[in-house]
Amino acid sequence: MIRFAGDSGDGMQLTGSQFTTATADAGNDLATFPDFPAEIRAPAGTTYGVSGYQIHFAAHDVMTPGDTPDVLVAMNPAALKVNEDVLKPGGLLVVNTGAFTTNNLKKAGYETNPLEDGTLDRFRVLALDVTKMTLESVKHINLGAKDANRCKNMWTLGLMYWLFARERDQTIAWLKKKFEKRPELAEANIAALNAGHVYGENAELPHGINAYEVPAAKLTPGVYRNVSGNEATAWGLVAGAQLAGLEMVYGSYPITPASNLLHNLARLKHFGVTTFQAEDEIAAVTAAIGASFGGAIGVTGTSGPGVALKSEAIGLAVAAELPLVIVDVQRGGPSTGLPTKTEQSDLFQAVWGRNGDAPLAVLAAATPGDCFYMAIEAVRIAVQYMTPVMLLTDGYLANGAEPWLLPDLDSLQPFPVKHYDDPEGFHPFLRDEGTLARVWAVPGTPGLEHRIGGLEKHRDTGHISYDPHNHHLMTQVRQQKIAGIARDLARAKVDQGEDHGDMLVVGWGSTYGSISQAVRLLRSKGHQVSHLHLRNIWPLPRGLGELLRSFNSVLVPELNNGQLVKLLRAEYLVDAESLTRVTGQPFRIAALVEAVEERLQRSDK
Amino acid sequence: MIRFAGDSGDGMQLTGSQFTTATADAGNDLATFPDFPAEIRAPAGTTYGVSGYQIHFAAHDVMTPGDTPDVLVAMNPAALKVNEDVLKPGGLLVVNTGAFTTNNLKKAGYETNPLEDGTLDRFRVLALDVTKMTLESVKHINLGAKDANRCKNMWTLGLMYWLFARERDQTIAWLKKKFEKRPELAEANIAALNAGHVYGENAELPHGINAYEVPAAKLTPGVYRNVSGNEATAWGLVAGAQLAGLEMVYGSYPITPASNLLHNLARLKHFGVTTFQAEDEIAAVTAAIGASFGGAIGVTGTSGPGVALKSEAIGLAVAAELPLVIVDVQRGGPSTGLPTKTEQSDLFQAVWGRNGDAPLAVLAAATPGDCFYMAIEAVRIAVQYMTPVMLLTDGYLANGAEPWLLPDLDSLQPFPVKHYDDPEGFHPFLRDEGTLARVWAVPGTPGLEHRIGGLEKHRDTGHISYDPHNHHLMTQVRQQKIAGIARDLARAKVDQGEDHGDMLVVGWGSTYGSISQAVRLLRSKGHQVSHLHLRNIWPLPRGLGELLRSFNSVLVPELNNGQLVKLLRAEYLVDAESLTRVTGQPFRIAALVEAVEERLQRSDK
Amino acid sequence: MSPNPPKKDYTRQDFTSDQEVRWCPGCGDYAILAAVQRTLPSLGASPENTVFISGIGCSSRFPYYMNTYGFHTIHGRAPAVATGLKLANPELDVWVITGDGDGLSIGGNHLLHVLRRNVDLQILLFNNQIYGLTKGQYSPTSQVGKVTPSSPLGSIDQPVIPTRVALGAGAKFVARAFDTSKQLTDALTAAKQHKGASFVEILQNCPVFNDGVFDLITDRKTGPAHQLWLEHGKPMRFGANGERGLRLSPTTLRLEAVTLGRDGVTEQDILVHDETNPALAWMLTELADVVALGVLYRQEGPVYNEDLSAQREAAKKRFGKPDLHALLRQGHTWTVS
Amino acid sequence: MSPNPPKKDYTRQDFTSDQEVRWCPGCGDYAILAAVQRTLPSLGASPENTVFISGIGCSSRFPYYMNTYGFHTIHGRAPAVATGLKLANPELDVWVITGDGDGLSIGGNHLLHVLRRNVDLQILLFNNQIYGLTKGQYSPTSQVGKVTPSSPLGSIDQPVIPTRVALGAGAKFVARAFDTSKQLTDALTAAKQHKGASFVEILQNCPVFNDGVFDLITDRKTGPAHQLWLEHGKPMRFGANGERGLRLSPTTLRLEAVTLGRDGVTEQDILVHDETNPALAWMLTELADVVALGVLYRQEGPVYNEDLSAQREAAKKRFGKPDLHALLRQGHTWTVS
Ligand SMILES: Cc1ncc(C[n+]2csc(CCOP(=O)(O)OP(=O)(O)O)c2C)c(N)n1
Ligand SMILES: Cc1ncc(C[n+]2csc(CCOP(=O)(O)OP(=O)(O)O)c2C)c(N)n1
Ligand code: SF4
Ligand code: SF4
Ligand SMILES: [Mg+2]
Ligand SMILES: [Mg+2]
Repeated sequence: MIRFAGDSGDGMQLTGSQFTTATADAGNDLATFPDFPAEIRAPAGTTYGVSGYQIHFAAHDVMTPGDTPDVLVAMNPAALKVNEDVLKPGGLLVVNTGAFTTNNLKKAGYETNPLEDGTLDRFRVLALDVTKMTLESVKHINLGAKDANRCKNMWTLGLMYWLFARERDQTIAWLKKKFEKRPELAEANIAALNAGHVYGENAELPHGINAYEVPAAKLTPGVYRNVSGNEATAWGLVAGAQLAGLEMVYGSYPITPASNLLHNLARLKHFGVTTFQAEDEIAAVTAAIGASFGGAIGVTGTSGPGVALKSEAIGLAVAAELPLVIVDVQRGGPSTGLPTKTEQSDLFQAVWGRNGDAPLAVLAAATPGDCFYMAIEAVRIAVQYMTPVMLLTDGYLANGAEPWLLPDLDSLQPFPVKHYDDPEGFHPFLRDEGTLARVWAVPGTPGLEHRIGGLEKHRDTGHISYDPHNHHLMTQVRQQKIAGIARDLARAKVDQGEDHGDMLVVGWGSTYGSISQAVRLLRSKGHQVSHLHLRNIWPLPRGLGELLRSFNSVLVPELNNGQLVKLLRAEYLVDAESLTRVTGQPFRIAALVEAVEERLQRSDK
Repeated sequence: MIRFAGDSGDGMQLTGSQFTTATADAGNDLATFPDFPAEIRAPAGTTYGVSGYQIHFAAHDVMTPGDTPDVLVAMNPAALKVNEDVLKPGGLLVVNTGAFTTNNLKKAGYETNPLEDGTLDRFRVLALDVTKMTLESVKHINLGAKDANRCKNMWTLGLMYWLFARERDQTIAWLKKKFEKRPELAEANIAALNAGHVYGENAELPHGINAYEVPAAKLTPGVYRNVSGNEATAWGLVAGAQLAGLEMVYGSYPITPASNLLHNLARLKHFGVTTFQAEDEIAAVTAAIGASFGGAIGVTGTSGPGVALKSEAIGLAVAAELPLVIVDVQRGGPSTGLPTKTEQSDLFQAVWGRNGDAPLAVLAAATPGDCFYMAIEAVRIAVQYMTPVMLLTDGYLANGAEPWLLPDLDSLQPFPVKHYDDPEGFHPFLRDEGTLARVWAVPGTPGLEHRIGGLEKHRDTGHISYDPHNHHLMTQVRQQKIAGIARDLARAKVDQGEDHGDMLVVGWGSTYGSISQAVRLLRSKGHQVSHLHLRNIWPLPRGLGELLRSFNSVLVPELNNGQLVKLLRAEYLVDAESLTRVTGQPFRIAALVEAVEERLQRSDK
Repeated sequence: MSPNPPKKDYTRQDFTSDQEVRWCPGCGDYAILAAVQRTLPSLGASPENTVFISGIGCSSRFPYYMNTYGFHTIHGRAPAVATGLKLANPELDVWVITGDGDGLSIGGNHLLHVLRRNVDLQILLFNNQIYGLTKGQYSPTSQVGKVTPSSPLGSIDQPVIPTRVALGAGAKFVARAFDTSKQLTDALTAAKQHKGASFVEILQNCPVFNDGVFDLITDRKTGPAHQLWLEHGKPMRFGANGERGLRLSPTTLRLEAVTLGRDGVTEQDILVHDETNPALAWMLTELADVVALGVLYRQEGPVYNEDLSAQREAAKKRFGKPDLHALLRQGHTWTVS
Repeated sequence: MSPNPPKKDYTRQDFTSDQEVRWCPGCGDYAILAAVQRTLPSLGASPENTVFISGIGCSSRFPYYMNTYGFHTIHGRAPAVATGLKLANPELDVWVITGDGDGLSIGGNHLLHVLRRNVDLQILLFNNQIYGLTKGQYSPTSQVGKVTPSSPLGSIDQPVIPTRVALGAGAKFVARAFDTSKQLTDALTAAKQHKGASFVEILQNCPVFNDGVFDLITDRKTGPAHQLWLEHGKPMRFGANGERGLRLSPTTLRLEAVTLGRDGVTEQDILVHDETNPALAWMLTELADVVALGVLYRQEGPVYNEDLSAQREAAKKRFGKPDLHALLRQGHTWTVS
């Protein structure tokens, strides 16, 4: 596991993603965790301007970017300051001494130079003047000082490629393409990349530092690519609309970390996707509702504060029984909170955050690649049940990338929508007896002219009704319709381990990787622990209660202050215990293992 | 129990409230339930234009307006149509035959005249041409036809006064005052009132109809008035602000049934109350937050859809830890729903309807008069814990009136606020060790200049902090602060019955009256049933879990689809059962009794 | 998307739904409803391709009474819902019905943005200077001093001028009429014919909560002296016999009402209405003695939904047939075997 | 409520907080911050009685850098928070900081209403024609065709003109300046001195996502030909040597830029700025060749918080000392014994 860290301007995200591609090419399984500052471009040299990129790769499947890196690359004192505590003792620390000036040390908050005061003795330190060596390597090309200096990251990448025996070709090709219009920059960057690599080969590196080689992982055969959650969600929505045979209108208002869903979809106009950057979240969701009224699939994406603003309008879609997909890319709260950090704290809001009894379906994607399938599922449920569906992802899924086995599109089951068109006995709240979905009659259809809205409708005529008994019935129908979705869903089953035992660890969303790895570790130690990961938050899958009761104990780790755990306790009266981490970062595997073992011991006594 | 029903234009609300006053004067305990149409002024004669007013009065304490009236006054066919099913078999039906024209019968949807076709045989029918007799009684006064016709309601009231042996003085005085500027109208209305009374005295009423006399109820001695929930809430807020020694800013946007909170407060400028009719709910709540930042107590009132819109901003108050009171006068949902009907379906929204982990305190008033005390309590918690507090009332409490023993203001405990003013070691997130409340430092105070906002703050400096560990701590502190409020609260205890037994009926909000009466009835039948009514929804009172577990079963009746019941199950793992009614109307006592007995029998087997 | 229906001669009845109209007796909304139901057939509209979208308020009940498609949404959001509907199906003829509270209080921002984007819609704002449905609180168009339940000592809010808000937002069609005016039909017709967002303010009497606020303008007797009906290219004259008119004071750059024949004022001095001049439209939004009615401003401009369709077509041309398989394989892929 | 502090001679330092400024190098926000910190001492402001309220955006980070009271609220709502604060304590000097997204997109409605109510605030809108904080999407002021991540084929939204939105809302003080203009200080001073809501649009360069959009106007070389700095009562002249000016075309009722000495144009032909004329202000919001800067419009008018205070005093006089005991007993009561 390796972590690149430097100033926002140092190009660490590019370095990291190049390294990722090269590693994937080498056949390793991997997971990444980009971590950038909240400021657009913070002043150079400050700790809050540090940008990081962590990659975990291994011969076995990798589920998370890993707890503590083995290698840390620190391009300046601030990057060291921010990250020195996460590097594993004995880990390899690569620092650019060229940036360790008095001024930079001060900005980073160092009183003395850590390279000299012994504080780094616990690591294997490789202190190199990367700046100087980079400038050397490009001086034959006629560049300004700024541009020359910018090649530092490629020099470093070259060194890392050597260390991990990675190929440089793909990065060289990428650089040529990127700097097509400024070939001198391409040349310089390639020169720096090669120089770094050569340095690794030739330099007498201190004892204990030498080329690693990680053998290729055993992955399912097929074509792979790296995918981030926001890419996969966007493509899944497009696939869902295609499977339904509908045009899609995506209404959104930019917000971190959901904005690039909008960006990704804006490029897909030729797929029948209309993106609408609205004046605010309320307009975004109501435009999507208008589009659904018009017969398209209306979709809206945002993050927690945006969902809060949309909640009144989502209630309208519940009452009017229109299809709608709401993607909530969760981030740290409450309020503006920690906009660039991840969290799973919108579950309550998703399930219950509306006025009145306003049930809808809630799904949660488990990995970046899973976002693709859950987005399709969200569209399916929305159109088949005429209901809003909330799809929960989070900042970690949205920006983290993982190698993804590309889906076989032909194997996806279409669910074509036929808008209603029969005037005979028509009223807008005619229901399908099985799904309880009402008919979807679309403006433009002769003979089906009708009016809908947020006032209560009569069950048998679709007209406004203030009748007390009818309201009771309609409240119940709305609830039953959502509960009935569970009939379509697979029964609950564990993702790893037996269907009974000492402990069931129940997770949801982006903790999939860490829980899965922790459970694997626990099981290899002989513990009778299983893992179940919920993708259907509401309604919950059938058989879940039984399954929970088949274990001596249930632990629910969440990146929030305990939300799913309350749902499970209320539904099944099972004494599920909560494990919370609200640090804006994924669970550390070691912490999970420790928490489980501690509990298992406790119950042994 | 008596129900007046007629066209919106027939003055039924006035008639009802006059009867209420006269009944209170007679020393009866009572409860009322006004029920008016959603349309401002629907066309005459239609069923959806029927306006009703129900009063329950008795010698013992009255908790609800009653299930089925003993007397129904129907001023036209539509009023009969809407209400004929609720009148008790054998009950007294007073109808105005003058309004039973073919046209009106048709508008009401009657094929044949119910006065003639035998459908009313199950009642004691008193069919009088009220229109004609009213016109007779006022013909000596020179009035237009319209004005003369409008006196019908007073004629009817006079008859009812005779039937129940009520005094007319106070109504006469009120009429004189009301029509001060048009004495001829006062005269006419009084003439009609008297004529109706005289009619009762002299007419040979059919067999079985004669003057009732309900003896005075045994009420706690003291000064009483009738009060509606929205009046009591407004006065309680004012009292709370006085006890805190603060000015109050009430930001609101009109919405049924919360609007008259704004109206009531707008008249109290001289009490240091500033009302601000904002452009929308978001501006209403953010203005209240701005006022709290400025050192006043910011209050905002609305109904469910408005709370939905405010949820993002409420999160800001949670994050900034500012006092704020949000009054949610609940109505039928989802979406626009049934705006003029009552419901208790915003509990989930109140407790959990926000992005992120954003805990706050939630209170619920049980009766119109209780709104006064709960509003004070909301202000107290808000300022002592520097937190938003949601106060739940509903349309039934808001508009229903009950006789209210006026509080002894001197006995209310003041809780004066002292804004912080010590620059020594100051930062805005300094906390009280006991309550965990942060200091309230107000602009204008020299030396305490500081910045707050929705981004995460550092626990020890109050500056923006992206530190993962700090966020975890702050998330926990926010939760602990709210949980800690329970220390201040009385331990959970039953409102009626023993603290153990066969069944505990747990209610909250406006169902107090019906549950209380139902439990009284059940206990008088020998059942071991107790009643506990929650006023503190979040945090829940200490000792509640134990208490719940001291009963063989727990039943939670709610005017929603089952919300509090989920909270209790999640918190205490008690198999509490839900009883729901979502008809926009209070529980019927008989239905409650039946539901409880059915369950008790079931568990006997 | 919408099928091309066989042309039919529709009548007012075809646009009238079977729902009983539930406004108070005497409400100005009746006259507006009648005008719309009367006008639509003459504009070639068909019930199945016509949609009325409203927010919440007395006025927003409007769609229920039209035998067309209709959506009674939530308070203030009708312009955004209508925008979304036009994005899904630009062929539909979409009308937005809103009130002074719905459109200028809670919904002010959506109105601003739908107007600046110039989405092809007709927006009818029923201005009764009051919140009708919630029983009579002052609204953003109520006059200062208005006593209502929420302003027992009189409102201190400065009112907005709806047509001015529209111009400020960049609206390209701004008109004004009143509920019972026979020219309301003309305004509706012009609005429908205009491509882009057409904003029509309709002064509407609320006999229950704000009776008579527009009487001076709408009354048969006093009206003519206070109604200036605009016609493009015609001198701006008003008064029972057209004896008055508007002149531009060159020194103060303000419009002033003058009487022909008095102080030497002749027909030549009267300013001619140019509906394409934004500055003139701005001056006409608020005059001292008289209310400008009819089309204040009309200007062709790029229409949002048209530009969008064009962009969509261009994208299709440029990127070819949508191919999800290829999309997923864009960028770097590798094969594990 | 606020104590009367001992008068002190404050300096720029007294208004500078200890927080490190975190905007991108070269961001126009730095110049605006410096101008505000420099100007406040000269206006008799004191740190403890001054409050900066902002929404969300790069610009909305502003309060953190001022050593005054500050509240970084939520996106778009600063005008409403500021209104509430003024209601609680009218003595405070309250500034609102917002961006083109914060103030005109999500917050457009609050801006409209705070301006029409004329609450006594200074509102500075940093217009960089882009959403900075969310990394460069087009904003309501971005030009048509702007390519951004959310408009890869170019934006099709017609932009609003912020000063025009303000006038449409009924604003009584409307000014414009740019980040590095030395006259920004004058605009801030005038805004502060105006009683009521003062709206100042500040053109601000975002070097990262929208570099140079205002270069033509702000550049040392090209600027003078495109900056018209307004002064009340002075002819509206511009150009490096004041050789150009604005004239009202009497036929078209439009402003046109002319060159003195050319085509017989003399000083007399140049229109004199009258900052109290709303129609002129309207015309000045959008000119063809040149940008009007300085105070476009200024007009005294009733101030919301003053009217409210007056009404509160009147109520106190009329209803006397607040007596809760008596209040509860108003209306009908009875005694049970
Ligand atoms: C979110 C929300 N807030 C408030 C309301 C209450 N409400 C309904 S209509 C209305 C104002 C109506 O005024 P206007 O738009 O002028 O319509 P009118 O009734 O006068 O035709 C209000 C405040 C609501 N339904 N929803
Ligand atoms: C409710 C909500 N929606 C969206 C966002 C995301 N967001 C933050 S700032 C911003 C726009 C900022 O643009 P502008 O006001 O022009 O400020 P600038 O950054 O350009 O100074 C957006 C969309 C948010 N924080 N909250
Ligand atoms: S309240 Fe006024 S606007 Fe509403 S229906 Fe009645 S008269 Fe019309
Ligand atoms: S993104 Fe633009 S506006 Fe934001 S701080 Fe950077 S330069 Fe300034
Ligand atoms: Mg209105
Ligand atoms: Mg901006």
